[in-house]
Order: sequence, then C-alpha cells, then structure tokens
Amino acid sequence: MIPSREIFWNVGSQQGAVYLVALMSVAIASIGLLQHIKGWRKGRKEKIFDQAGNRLKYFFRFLLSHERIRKDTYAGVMHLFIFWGFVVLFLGTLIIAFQEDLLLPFFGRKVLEGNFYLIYSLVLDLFGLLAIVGVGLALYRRYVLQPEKLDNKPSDLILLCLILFILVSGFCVEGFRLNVSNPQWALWEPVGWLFGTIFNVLGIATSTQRGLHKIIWWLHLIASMGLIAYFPFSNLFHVVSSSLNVFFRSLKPSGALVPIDIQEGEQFGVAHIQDFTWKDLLDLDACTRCGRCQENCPAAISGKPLNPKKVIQDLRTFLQPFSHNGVPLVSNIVSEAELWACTTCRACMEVCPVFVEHLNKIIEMRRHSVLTESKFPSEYKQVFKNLEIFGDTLGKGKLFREDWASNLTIDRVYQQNDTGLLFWVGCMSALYDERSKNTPIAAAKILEKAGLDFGILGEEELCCGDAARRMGNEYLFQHLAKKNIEVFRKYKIKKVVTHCPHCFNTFKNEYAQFGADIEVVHFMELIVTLLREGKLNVKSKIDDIFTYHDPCYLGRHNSIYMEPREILGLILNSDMKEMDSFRDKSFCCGAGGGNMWRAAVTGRRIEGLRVEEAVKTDASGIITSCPFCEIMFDSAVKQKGLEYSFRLMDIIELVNRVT
Amino acid sequence: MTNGQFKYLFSPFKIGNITVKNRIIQTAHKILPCREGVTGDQYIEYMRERAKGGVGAIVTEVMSVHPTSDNFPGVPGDVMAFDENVIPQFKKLAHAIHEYDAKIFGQLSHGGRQGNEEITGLPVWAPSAIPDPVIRQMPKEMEIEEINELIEGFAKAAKNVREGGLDGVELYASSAYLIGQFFSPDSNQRKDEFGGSLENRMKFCINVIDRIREVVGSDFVLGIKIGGDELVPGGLTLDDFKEIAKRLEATGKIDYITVTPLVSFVTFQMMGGLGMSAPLGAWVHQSAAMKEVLSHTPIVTNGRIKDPIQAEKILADGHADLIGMARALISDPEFANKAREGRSDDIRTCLSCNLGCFKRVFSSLPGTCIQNAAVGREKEIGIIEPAKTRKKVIVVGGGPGGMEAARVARLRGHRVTLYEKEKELGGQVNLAAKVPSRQEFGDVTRYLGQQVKKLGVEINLAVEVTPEMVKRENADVVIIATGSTPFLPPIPGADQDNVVNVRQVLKDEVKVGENVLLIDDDAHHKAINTAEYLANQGKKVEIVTRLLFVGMDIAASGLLYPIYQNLLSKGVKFTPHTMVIQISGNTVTGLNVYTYGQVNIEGVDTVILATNDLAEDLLYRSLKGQVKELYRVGDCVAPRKVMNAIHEGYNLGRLI
Amino acid sequence: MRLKPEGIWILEEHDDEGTKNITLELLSEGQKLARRLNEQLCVCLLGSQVGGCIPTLTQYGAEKIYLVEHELLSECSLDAYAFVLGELIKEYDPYILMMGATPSGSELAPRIAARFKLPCITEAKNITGQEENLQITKSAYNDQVYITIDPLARRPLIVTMPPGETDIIEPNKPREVEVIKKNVEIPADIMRTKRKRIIKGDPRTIRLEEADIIVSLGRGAGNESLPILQELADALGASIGGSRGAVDDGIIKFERQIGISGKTVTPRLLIACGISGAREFTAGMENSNLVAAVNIDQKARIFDYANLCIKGDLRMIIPQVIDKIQIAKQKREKGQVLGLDTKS
Amino acid sequence: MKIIVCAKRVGHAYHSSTVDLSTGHIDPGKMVFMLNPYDEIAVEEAIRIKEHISDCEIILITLGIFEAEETLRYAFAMGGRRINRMIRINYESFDPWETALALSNVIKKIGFDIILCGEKAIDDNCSQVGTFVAELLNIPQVSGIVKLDIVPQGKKTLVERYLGKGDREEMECCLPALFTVGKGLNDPRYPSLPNRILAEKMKIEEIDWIDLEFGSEEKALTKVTKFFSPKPKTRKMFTPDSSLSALERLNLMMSGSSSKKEGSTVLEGSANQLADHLVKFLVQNKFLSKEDK
Repeated sequence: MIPSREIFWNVGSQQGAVYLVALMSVAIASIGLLQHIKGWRKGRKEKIFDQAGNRLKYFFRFLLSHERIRKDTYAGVMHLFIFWGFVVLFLGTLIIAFQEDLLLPFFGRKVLEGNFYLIYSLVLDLFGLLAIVGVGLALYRRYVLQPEKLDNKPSDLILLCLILFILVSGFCVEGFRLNVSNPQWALWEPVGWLFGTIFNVLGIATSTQRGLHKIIWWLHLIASMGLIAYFPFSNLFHVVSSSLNVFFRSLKPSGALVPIDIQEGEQFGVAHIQDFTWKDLLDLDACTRCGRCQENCPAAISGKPLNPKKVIQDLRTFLQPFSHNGVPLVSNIVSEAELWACTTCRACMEVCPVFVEHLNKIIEMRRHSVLTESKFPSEYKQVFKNLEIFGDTLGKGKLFREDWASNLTIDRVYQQNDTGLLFWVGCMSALYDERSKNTPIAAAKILEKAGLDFGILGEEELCCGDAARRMGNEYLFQHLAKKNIEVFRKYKIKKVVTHCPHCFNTFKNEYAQFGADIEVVHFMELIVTLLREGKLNVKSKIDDIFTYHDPCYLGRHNSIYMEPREILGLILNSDMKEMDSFRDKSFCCGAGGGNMWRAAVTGRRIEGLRVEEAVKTDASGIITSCPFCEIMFDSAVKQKGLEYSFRLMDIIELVNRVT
Repeated sequence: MTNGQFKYLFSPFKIGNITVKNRIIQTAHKILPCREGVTGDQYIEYMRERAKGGVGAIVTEVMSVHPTSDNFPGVPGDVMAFDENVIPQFKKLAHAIHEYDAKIFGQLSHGGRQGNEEITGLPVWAPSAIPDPVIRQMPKEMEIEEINELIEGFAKAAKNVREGGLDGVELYASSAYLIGQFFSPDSNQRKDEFGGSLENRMKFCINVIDRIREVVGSDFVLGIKIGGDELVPGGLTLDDFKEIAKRLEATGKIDYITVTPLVSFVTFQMMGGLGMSAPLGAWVHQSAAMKEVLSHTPIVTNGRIKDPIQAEKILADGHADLIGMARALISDPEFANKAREGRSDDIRTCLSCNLGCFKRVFSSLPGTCIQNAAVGREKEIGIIEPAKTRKKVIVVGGGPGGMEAARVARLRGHRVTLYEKEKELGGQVNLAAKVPSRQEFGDVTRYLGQQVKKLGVEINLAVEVTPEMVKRENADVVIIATGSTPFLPPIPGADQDNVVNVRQVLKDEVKVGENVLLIDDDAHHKAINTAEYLANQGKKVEIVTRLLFVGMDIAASGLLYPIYQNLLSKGVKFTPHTMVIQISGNTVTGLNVYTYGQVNIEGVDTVILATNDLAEDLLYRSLKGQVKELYRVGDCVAPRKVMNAIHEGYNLGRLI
Repeated sequence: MRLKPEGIWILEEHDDEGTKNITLELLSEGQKLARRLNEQLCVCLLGSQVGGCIPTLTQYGAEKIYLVEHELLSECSLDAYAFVLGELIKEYDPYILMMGATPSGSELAPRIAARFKLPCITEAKNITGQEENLQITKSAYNDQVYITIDPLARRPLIVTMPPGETDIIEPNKPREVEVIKKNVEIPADIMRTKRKRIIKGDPRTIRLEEADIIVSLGRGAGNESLPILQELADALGASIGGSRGAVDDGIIKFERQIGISGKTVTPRLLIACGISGAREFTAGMENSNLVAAVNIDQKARIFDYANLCIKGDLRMIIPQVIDKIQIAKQKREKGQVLGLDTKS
Repeated sequence: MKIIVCAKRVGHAYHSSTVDLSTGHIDPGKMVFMLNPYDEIAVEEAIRIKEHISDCEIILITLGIFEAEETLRYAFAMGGRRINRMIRINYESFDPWETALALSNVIKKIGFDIILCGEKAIDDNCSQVGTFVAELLNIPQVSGIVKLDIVPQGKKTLVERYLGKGDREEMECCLPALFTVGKGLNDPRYPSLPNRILAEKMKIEEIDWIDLEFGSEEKALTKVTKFFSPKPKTRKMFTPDSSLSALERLNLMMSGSSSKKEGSTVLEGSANQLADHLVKFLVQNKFLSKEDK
C-alpha cells in the first residue's frame, strides 16, 4: 500500500463549507490589510526603493539567520521555533492546496504519496512540535517569567492560545485519524502517533474517536481560518509589517538626521500624525512590542518618563481606522517630559530587531515643538541664545577659545598659507572648564609628536551644531553648519580631525547635507593609524586597570568600537575590563540630546548609573573619548565622593602620557 | 564657573613688560639648605611643584650679592648670585617654572648687619657700627668703596639672573637687610651722603636700582620688597614707608612693590605677627595705605593670607594688586589650581603654626610643613601612585596620624576603614585647638576629616576597637594610631587629687582651682597654651620649668612673642631653672637645677602636669603577629608632635 | 543772580529709621570732592517732618541744609520730588547735584536733568578734574570696561552713585549749620503716581548682606537644630547664616556662610547659636550692630563680640524663645502692652 | 491701546581684553551683539499685554545703524504678527539725551498709551533714556518695574518694583505712562521659526536723523572721552596711626582692631530664664515691637 492519505478523510462531503470559511477569513483579512495600508498612506510620500537588490538580499539573510532577533537568546530561539514551525506548516498546507486544488482536479495526480508523503509527514510533525515548543516558551516567558519589558494585552493571550490550539488540535486530529485508519506508517507521523497512543491509553472508543475527529477537525479548520482573519488585527501582522520594515530599513548613515527646509513655511517638524512619512508610520506598525528598546533606554532605566516602546505604541493608535488625525502629538500623545528625556543615544534603534527608528520621530516632534511652537524645557532657551549670540552652548565667547593652547605653539589655520590638517577642538573641550582642556592639549601634543602639520581655527570655530540639532533647533543647526562650512571653504580645508564624537558625527554624516566636502576622522582612528605606521611609539605602559566607556556618538552612531580597544591593548599592561554593557550596548552618559544642560527632572541620574557600573568592574578608573561623557562622569564621580579614588580620563590623555 | 567666584584673583596682570596669569605670587622664602652657593636641585623640584600648582609668579629664595652677606640669621648657605657659576642652575630653575606658564623673579639682597661672621668668615658690613639686636655682632661701617663694590655686586647678580633666564629681580629692602638698614635711622646714622635725610638714606637703594637698570635694561622686571612699619621704638613708621614707596615709584624704574611684614627680626616679634594668634590678613592695611599714595605701581601684599576667598576680597577692595603667599603654598602647593577649579574646600589650609617652616629653618634644619610631608622631597615622595594591589586597610585611631594614613592609603586605591573611639575625629588636635589663640590648629582636623570623608574612607566613630574585632575583619593591613596617654612623672605626691594633667584641663574634665601651678617639662605649646587657657579664665597661674625658659622649644617659631605678651599681661609668673621634686598638699617643692637651692611654692590649689606622654600601644602589642601587616604611626610609636604623626601617616600610606 | 553755579548738593534719602546709609556714603564722597573743588557741601532734605535728620547730616559733614517739608513729600514720589528739587535748583543754581543710585534716585536724577537739559551721569564711580573739565568715571559693559565721561558745559551736573561702594567716614560731633527752610507749594495735580503699599521681602531668600536680622549657626548647633533656628528666624523675620564649620558639615549652603571666606555682614542684629567664634567667623560679622550669642561653652570666643551672652544649650533655650515671641505677638494683637514674663 | 517698545542693540563685553589698553578704545570685534536683555523683557511684556487685550497695537522703535535691524527683527520674531510696526531711526549716539530726543520726537508723532523700555542698557549702563523720554513727553513713569497690571477701565495701571532688601513697592500710575522694566518682570520667549521667517520679510520703516525736527539748541549733553580696564576702588580699612608708639601700633594690629564688645557678662541659668533674657533683649532693642502686620 502506498503511504498516503485522503485529505478530506472523514469530512468529505462538507468540502464546500471549508472553502466558504476560507473565503470569508481571507476577505476579513484583506479588509484588515487594507486598513493597515490606509494607515501607512496617511504619512507623507518618501521614495525609498533604492538598492532594491541589497535590500532583498539582506531581507532574506535576516529571515534565515534571525541575527537581530537572536541578540536576545531566549526570545530568539522562541521566535525561531515558531517562525520555522509556521513556515514549514504553511508550506505543507500549500502543498496540500496545490495537490487538492490544482493537481488532483486538473491533472488527477497526487504528490503526497509514497516516500515523499512519509518525509512530508515526518517533517511537518517535527516542525509542528517545534512550533508548540516555541509557543510554550512564549507563554512561559510572558506569563511565568513576565519580564518587565513585555506588556501583556489580551490579544497576546488570544493569539498564542489560538496558535497553540491550532497546533494541538492538528495533532489531535492526526492522532484520531491514525487510530481510526491505523496505517502501517503511523510512526512516520510521530507526534500524531503519540497523541493517538495517548487517546488509546485513555481508553476512548474508536467510534468516539471518529466522531471527535470530525469535531476537532472542524474546530481546527475554523481556528486556522480564524487566525487568518484575525491576522491583520493582531500582533501577528508583524509578519507583514516588520518584514516590510526590514526591507525598507534606512540605509543612510546611522548618525545622520534628515534636514528640513527652514526657508519657508508656517509649520516645521511633526505636529500631527500625517506629518510623518509613510515609512515612519510603517515603523509604528512594525513594532512588535518586544520591549528591547525599553530595556536598553537609559531614560527608561533611570526612571525618566520616557519609554521608547510606549512612544511608538502611543503613536501607533493613529493607524487605527477611526483615529482622529487632527490631534497634536506633542503633549497629547507624547508628553513633553517624554519628548525631552531622550538622550539620542540610539540604544533603542540598535537593539530593535525590526529596524524601528525611534530617534527620528522624537527629533521630528522636538523640531515641531521648538521651531513652530517655541516650547521646550526652560533651560534650553539660554543654550539656544548662547549658540546664537556667542556661537557656543556655554555662552563663553570666541575669545576664550584659544585659552587651552596658551602654553603651546600651535598654528592657527588662518595664519597659515598651506593648510594641512585641521584639528577641531570643540566647545566642550575648549571652554567648559580647566579640566576639560586637558584633552585638546594632549591631542595637540600627540599630533606634534607624530610630526603632523596641523592647525586650529581658534576664534573662528563655532559650535558644530550637534546639540542644537538634537534639541530640535534645526534653524540654529543649519545656521551654524553653514557658517562653519564657509570657514572650511575659506581656508580650503580638506581634512578634519576631532576628538569630540558629536562634532565628528555631525561633520562626517551631516555636513554633507549642506555641501561640505571634507574628510573627517576621529582622533582615535588617527592614533591607531599613527601607531600602526610607527609614527607614534608607545614608550612605556600603564599599570592601572581601566574600563572603557563607548560614547554613543562614536560607537552606535559611527561603529567605532575596535580602535579604542586596540589602543588600550597597546598602552595598558593588563587587559582592560569591560563593563556589563559595552560596545553597541554601551550605556549612555546622559548628556546627549540636550540633556547636558538640563537638571535631571525625575529618576536617577544616568551618569551615576554608568559610573556605578564602571566601579563595579573593580577597575581603577574609567576611560572615555568624549568630552561630554567626561563632564558628566566627572560630576557623578564627585557626587559619589570617588573623586580621588576613581580616575576619569580621556583616552587621548592616556596616549599622550605613554608616547 | 570658577572665574565668577574669583573675578580678580584669576585675572591676568601686567607687571612691567610681562603678564602673569593670575594674582597669586609665591613670595621669597628660605626653606631648604643651599650647598656650594648655587640653587639646589631639590629646591628646583620644590619650586616646580609650586609652579605646577598654578601660581602666577614665584620669587626665589633670598640670594646673596656679596661674600660678606648672610641673609638669614643663623642659617648658613645662600645662593651666591653674584658668581657666574649660578647661571646653569638658574637656567634649570627657569625652565622648570616656565613649563607651567609661571614667571620667576630672583630675589637679591645683602644681609648687612644681620650677617654672621661665623658663617661668612668676613667682617659684618652695615651702614653704621650699630649691632643687630638678634645677631649682636658689631659690624663695620661700610666705606664708600665698599658701598660701590656692593652696588656692583647687585648689578652682577642681576645680570646673572637675567642670563639665567629668570623673568626679573626683586630687591629685598625690608629693614632686616642692608638696603632697608640704610633706610632706617635706627640702623643708619652715617654722616655722609648715605645718611641723614630720607633722600640720603634712600640713596644707596636708588643707586642700586639705577645700576641694575643699566645692566638689565628696561624690559626686565625689577621689583622691590619693602617693609610697612618697623614697629620698634624710633624705627620707621607706615607714614615713612609710604614716603619711601612714593619716591621709589618716582624713579620710574620699579615694576612692583611688595610690602612685607618681616621688617626686622627683633625679638622675633614679626614672626609672631605671622603666627596663628595674629588676625587673618593683619598686615593688609599696610599695602592698602601704600596703594592710596601710589599712582600706578602694583602692590603685592602678604602675611596671614591663606584662603582664596580672603585673597579675592583683598583684591576686590583694592587693598593690593597681587597676593603674596609663602606658607599657604608650602602647606598646599595646589592652592591656586584648587581655588581656580572651584575646589577651595580641598585646600590644605596653612595653620600659621610656624613649626615646620620658620622653626626648623631657624634651627638650621631643612624646612618642611607639619601638614605636608612632601615639602623639600617633592621628587622622592611627592607623587602618590595608585597601589598595585588593592588592599583592605584598617586604621585604628582618628587623630592626625591615623587620618593622614587613611587619606593617603585611600588615594592609592585601598579600601580603608577608620575607627575612632571618641565621637569626633581629630584626637589631641581638638584639645590644642581649644585655646582661642590656637583655634586655627583645628584646620588639621577640618582638612583631614573632610578629605577622608570625601574620599570614601569608611568612618566609625565612638567605637573602641578590640583585638578580636580587628582579627574578625581579616584586613590586609592594620594601622594602629591609638596615640598616647599622659605620663605620670615619678614625683612624690604626683598621685594627689589636686594634681591633674593638661588634657584633663583642656577637656574640662576636672575642676581647676584659682591658684594654678603648671609644671612644664614639655617646653612646647602644652604648658604655655594651657596657661593662656586658664589665665583667660582669670586664674592665677605660675609655670615652673627646669629649662632655661618656659616654652623653650618653640622660641625659634617666633610664636612665643604674642603668647608671652598675653601671659605676662595677665600676670602669669614664670619660674625657670626649677625642677619639681615633691608635691604635698598645697605645697610644691622645687630645686634650682643650678644652685640646688630648695624653693617652696605655697598655696597651690591645682598642680597641672605638662609633662611627657606614654605611647598607647596595647592594641598594637596584642595584635603583633596576629594580622598580615601591622604598622603603627604617631604617638602610639613614641609620643611626639603633630608633624611626626602626619608625616608618618603619609609615609605609611605611601608604603602599603 | 550769581555768576556761576555754586555748591555740591546731595539729595538726602531716609526711611523710618532715619537717614539711609547711601546718604552718608554720598556725604563722605562729597566731603572729599567739596574740599578738592573748594565748594560748599549742601544737603537737600525733602520730606515731611524730617528735621530730626539734621544732626546726623551735620555729623557727616553737611555745611548747609535746604529743608523742604511737605505732606506730599512723605513718600518718595517722583513727581513731587522732581518739582520741589526743580524749584530749588532754579533758585540756587548748584554746581553738582549728587544722588544715590537707588530706585528713587535713579529715576529722579534723569528726570530733573531732562527738565532742565542738564548733563546726567548715573552709577558714577568717581569724579575727577575741576572747573570746566570735570571727568566722571563709571563702570559699563558688564563691568569689563570703565568709561570716563565729560559732562560738557551745562551745570549743575547731576550724578548718581551706587550704594555700598564708598566707605562712610567717621562722624564728627553735630554742629550748627545754616538751615534754609523753603516753603514750596506743590500743585496737587502733578502727582501722577501713588504708592499703594510695600510688600516685604522674604528673609529666607534675600541676600545675606542685605539681611536686617541674621540667625547664624555653627557646628555646635548641629544639623538637628536647623529647623528650630529656622523657626526662630521666621518668627523674627530673620535670615539664616552660618560659620564655615556649618557649611563644611553641610548644614547650610555656601552662599549663607559668614566670615573671611564667606560673606561680610552688617545686620542690625545677629544671633549666634552654637558658634565658637573663630576668627574666620568674627571677621565677617564684627561690624554687626547688636550681637546675641548662645553657646554651651562659657569660654567661647564669640562672647567677646556679643552684647548678650547666654551660656546654655540652644536646643533647650530657642524653642522657649520662640514660644515667648509667639505669646508676645498674640498679646500685642490683642492690644495689650508688651510686657515680659519674668517668672521663671 | 498703543504700546511703544524701545529696543536697543547692545554690545556685550565678556572678555577682559575688550578695551585695547594701548589706545583706550573698545574693540567691537571682542564683543557680541544682541538685543538688550532688559529691552527683551519689555518686548515680551508688550506681547503679553496684547495676548490679554486684543485691541492693542505694538510698535517697536530702535535707534541705531543698519546692523540694528537684525536686533529689531529678533524682537519682532518674538511677537510675530502681534507686532504691528518696526521703526529704525538711523543714527547712533553715546549720549542718552540725544537718543531720548530722537525717540520722543518720533513717539510723539505716532501717539501712545504705554511706552516700555528696559531699565538700562547693558552696554553703557546708563538707565537714563527712558526717563528722559518720559520727561520730554511729559508723562509719568515708574522705573524698574517687576509687575505690570493694567486696570481695564479707567486707564490706570498697578505696578511693582524692587526697593532693595527684597522689598517691593506697589504703585498706581495713570496712563499714558512710561515704564522701564527690570529683571524679573517676565521670562522672554524664544522666537519661533515661522516668526523669524516673517520677521525677515517685514518692512522696517527708516527715519533719518536729519528728518527729525529738533531745535538748534538740542544737542548732546555728555561725551565719552576714554575707555579703560576696571580697577577696584581702594576701600578704607583700619590702619594704626603712625604717631602712636610702636607698642600701641603693634597691639592695635595684633588685636585685629576688632570691635570686641566689653563688659557683657555671660548669663547662666535655666533654659526658661535664659530664654527670657533673650526675649527681653529683643524687646528692649525693638526687634519685636516693630513687626509689620
């Protein structure tokens, strides 16, 4: 006997009903799908079909490897099980449909026969089991482990139960079928066989089993069709939306914000939901509420009102069919406290498995708030005015910009004829306090030791505009950027080196938006090159054990993780210690996005948490490579009374000391 | 921002043709012995440390312009600035200071009648044959040729200073030294063109200035340090010095004037005036008075200025243009940087105790600071390096020694726990600071207490430590700083009820009668300050000592002057040369140590012993061999002074 | 009619307690100026029933007093003052008219100047030169720059000087000086502004240097005493200050520190609680008018500086003081004469 | 209601090198320029008044060279469409009198109910122009106000200003009037971008100095002759007289010449007694009787 089975065994005569149910569910699903599309279409137009090949390639890699999802192992495995379980089961169902609706009626042939059928059965059974395990893991995680990042809605339970029911009922049907028809190849359907054996052990009569089979078969079918109908209305829709989001993910430099036209208009940034682009709205839909952003957000962790997941989910309510588009977002949907708590550290985006871009939404809303409404935390007014009047966030003025170099002989580029390299000092280093000047001094000495011809702009430096831009003041940013670019052009500057990650990111990723044509290197990249080329030599090594803090704008925004570790490896005698969160998971210092100038409103201080983490490593000090981080940590270290026992230094100072 | 708090103190200032980065000037002071007539390497390191600490300008120690000169009474060894051999070391010095963007001026002087033939081997030169009240050697009245020779000596020295790369010279013209001796009718009674009228008396000085300007040119800083008031009968007064300053300004060749309290070493009274019993900024009025009469010459004030806020106030009130400091910077070389960075609280404030600096230097010992062990040994022990391995350290005793050890150990990264059996930190320092005129001594506790707290030393107060407790803690290092207890001398009757010790009195533990007899075996502050404490309460006090005079050991610090003044005006009786041999009831019997004659002092209500102490080393002994590393510091080793405790604490902190 | 303007005039300012310090400062500065320029130092005394101020003014060097008393001058009304002062200027033609750069002086000076087209210089630091070449120095540009101004030809020159910049000279004995009493009829319709009331400043937040009464505490008071001392301060309308020790111990903030390294204060009353009186502290408060000290240590140095010395535990005493003050206040509210409970 | 706001472009010196020591001039390159912060408060107050009283016209006036237009536009951007006119008098003067003449001349022609200006300009620190204008227009004025309430009927205002020691004075003033505003009246807003764009497009009416109708006599009353770096003034401090003997001088110095109070005895007793003493002391010295209600 050729192994096979009759598809509508035991239900035969009601096939039509099956198709009717299927049709209904697909219709309902389509309505749901259309609503989603309608929701996305609320947004502005944006063309992102570039690099379709690359996008497709990455999309499949993403699906197959689950690389971003697997960053959280439990969730990754769980998702992998359910995903592949479903993929295979779905394919299996497709094969059946292919056979029953195409091959059999038109060609009178079957594919589910013989060995293929046996393997088909086995594979489907195993993957079905995998999916059950996955769903089990999901249920266990959601309702037993209950990690804080997950918020359980009824729909989550319904969905999981529905899936579980479909899977289990499928196996029940299989078990009944095997028991009643009792084929020789029952063991090729091991899970079904197991279910059948259990039914037999329970002593259910064969006739009863036949009856039950019919009932449960229908239940299984209705549940499955129900799932299809329910699909666009449930979290399961992420199968579509998240996939699309992965495909349409941003390929722009990760540190860059999108410029807006500030010459004309009455309205800037995002005031209402329709001011977002369709991709932004797809983002909202793609969010699976996995909570990883929340788990990694420094604001959320330190008890500030911001929770990136909540922001996305709150905005998502506008995608629903009868939502009122006219509601202003800021202060109605996203509170001002939430809006301004973001440090723009990009931790949320880095961990988001489906490439939701939280940051640009927050910035767009900030832009609206600042530019259109002129509403922002009161401390920022002084910062904006300082930038406008003095050209630096601190309100010190250009005449103080060369003070740090008073003991050094450094060329000013405006006095040079032949400009080589521009060393960009940045406001924080040049102006903040005496301590902050150590870094540029060390940097200049390193450049000198390496015999590089360089100059500084001195009084002609202006703030790069990073702070203004991240605080939503695009007007100020563009104003500053244009002035700086003008100066670059005036002195024909081609290459800029800076040690401030914020200046670095802005020059490298954002100035091109305004026509700057400069090569930008971070000081650490330069040091690594100099060390490799032997232009800089390590003369002695340092005994202390240090830990390294990855600044957000160097690490996550620009992927410079390797250089500092290479340098530290060369200049420290012992291995550096990593903190609990490092590299792409590095925990922000709390200064970014304008929070430098804001008194912490609620919750714990972010820099304090980071310093605690650093102290926990038992290292004797923390090394960073960002003046902002240094200032923040300095205050935290002092506040904790560790001023003398726990050292804080810029990596450049350390390098200067040993070369 | 810090600049806001110190608008003037940290604003740059133009002296002559150079700009100093702030208003803090380290005034000249002798601190380390000088060998072979050139600036010593150790001294350069000492100066480098101060420049690194952020001062605007530094004046070198006083340097000689002639072989007949000895500028420091009783302290051998001046830099012979007139000799070209000094130039290489000058260059080294200038380089060290310039590295930190500070300026350096060389101070030139001739000791005049304060010279010492025993040191120079040459006759003492002076304007007139009138001996100095302290040195008491009859000088030779200088002949015109000798005067001219000296002027050349100044010129040569100034030239060397310039060639050595320093930024300027400062003439030391306080009345203690030759130029000033010419000013004063008290020491200058010449009948020729260099004596008589003020114009004549200033002629020597003016000639020196003219000649130096000829040699160094007009673009080199030339400052002069003059007194403000000689404060001796018949001496120059503030009004006279105002006139002198005016005439100096009129030459147009002087770039700044420093007004110094140290006009004379008569009875060491001026050093007393710099001690902690003098009011803070007691001498500022002199520079303020000069500022009123001068039109443009910058004035440097100094003397009892030890706090940045105080300094800022002086500048803001227009009492001076620049602030001179010496002892404040000996105590904390980082003074300027700490103030500028808004860490004024972290400054180790000078106590004006004069014990590490004046007293030792005048006893021909290398100067130091009782609070700062690194003075003069900056290179060897000045840097506190983090420890290779972090240890668990227990310090028993929160006196100065214990706190310093805890501070340094913590700075090096150790985990430190400090135990103190009293309710507050400070140990015996708290007792010393109870006498009103010694209140500033409490700054030892203030600084160390605050630092250990800030650094995160775990502090346990009111805990009596037992050996079991220590063992239970299982620490890597145990430091015992349990101090001392008073020692009961074997005098018959010393166990009587009316015999008490100094500590009991200062703690107000005992009731002290009206007639008090203090037995001073200590010769330091113990007896005389207790006497002050009691005399202030109106008690009748007598001090007996077998030594030459009461408080003999602190004579060289100059502090005896104000204390004696206070004690004598309150009727305190001093009975030196007398050894107490018996106390019976209200009668104390003494023996003259020279004649062996017996003295009976009757009607004594309370006898107070200011004798030695006994090391409190019980805990140390019981822990010996029981813990991994065991050390002891301060009185618990052998009862001595605060300085020993702090220095030992420092050294130990660096060692473990 | 005289040939040229004569006399250095100072406009007196007073409050309920008599002549204000700013007037004494102006007199001190004016005396020097009058001597240098060989002019007479005159005071314009405007107000209602202000004759009592005359002795003080003569003590500080006034040589002539123009006295105008009028009901409408009882408060410093700009319109009334400007009118009366204008009448005086028209009649006597002074050389220099000095006022304090106080809220009222600062608006009166330019007002008069505009009325008679006179040169006016506000917030002057000093006046140099003479005759036609007077030069006035003032601070400008954020205190980074001083400027010298030539008041050109017209006289009187009107100058305001900021309070607190000049040291007050030692007073002489009161003398007999010429008092010119003027009767000026003030038309009622010129009064265009009217004072409604004075709203008192909050002693908790005003600057310590401005405080009238200060309750100061030291290390001896301890952290736990701050609430009761604050209560005492509130009852008296006083501000809280403290010694360096209290700041070190974190009991109060640095801006409330009195002493060499803190603020120099001169309140009418300073109550020192648990302060030993280190020089550091006393140097910052020794010019206080009255000092009351509470200390547990009989020999505390602060007692040398105090008018009232109380040996005892402030934790016991101060709550009772607060109670007694409250009782006294209630009594007064009931209209009773303020008496004292002397039974113990 | 017609509100006129006088706004000035000021140079702010933030560095000690602003004055060139050798020439005695200030270097504009070492300053930053901005709308005078006090005038900014005045602009803000005008806008706030208009937010409450709709029937209101705001006119900004400045006196200055062409660069002052930028400052004027900033002030305009604060209020946007709420501001009706901008006028620049093309002249620059260091003399407040000249400035006030020009301003009052123009203001008189426009007409007004309230004139608002800053209490002082942070550059010359003069605080005169406002008062001069008030006198020239013969209207009442209050300086340095920190609160402004307009009584709807009767053309009256209630204003408050600081008197020192934290005390404030409440005054009533009839309209039309001029107020100079002090720090603390309000917190000026930051211009929004649409308003900035609008400000760029707005026309500024320019009046030339020569077109003002002055009498021949009316010219500057003062002249700035020199700029220099500040030096603190020497304050008096106790100095022993040189005619005293050396010992007396020394003793005076060593006692710190402090005002030690002599003769007061240290009181002891029960807490209640001591409290009585203290209260008595307070009563005697009138610290309790002079409470204000």
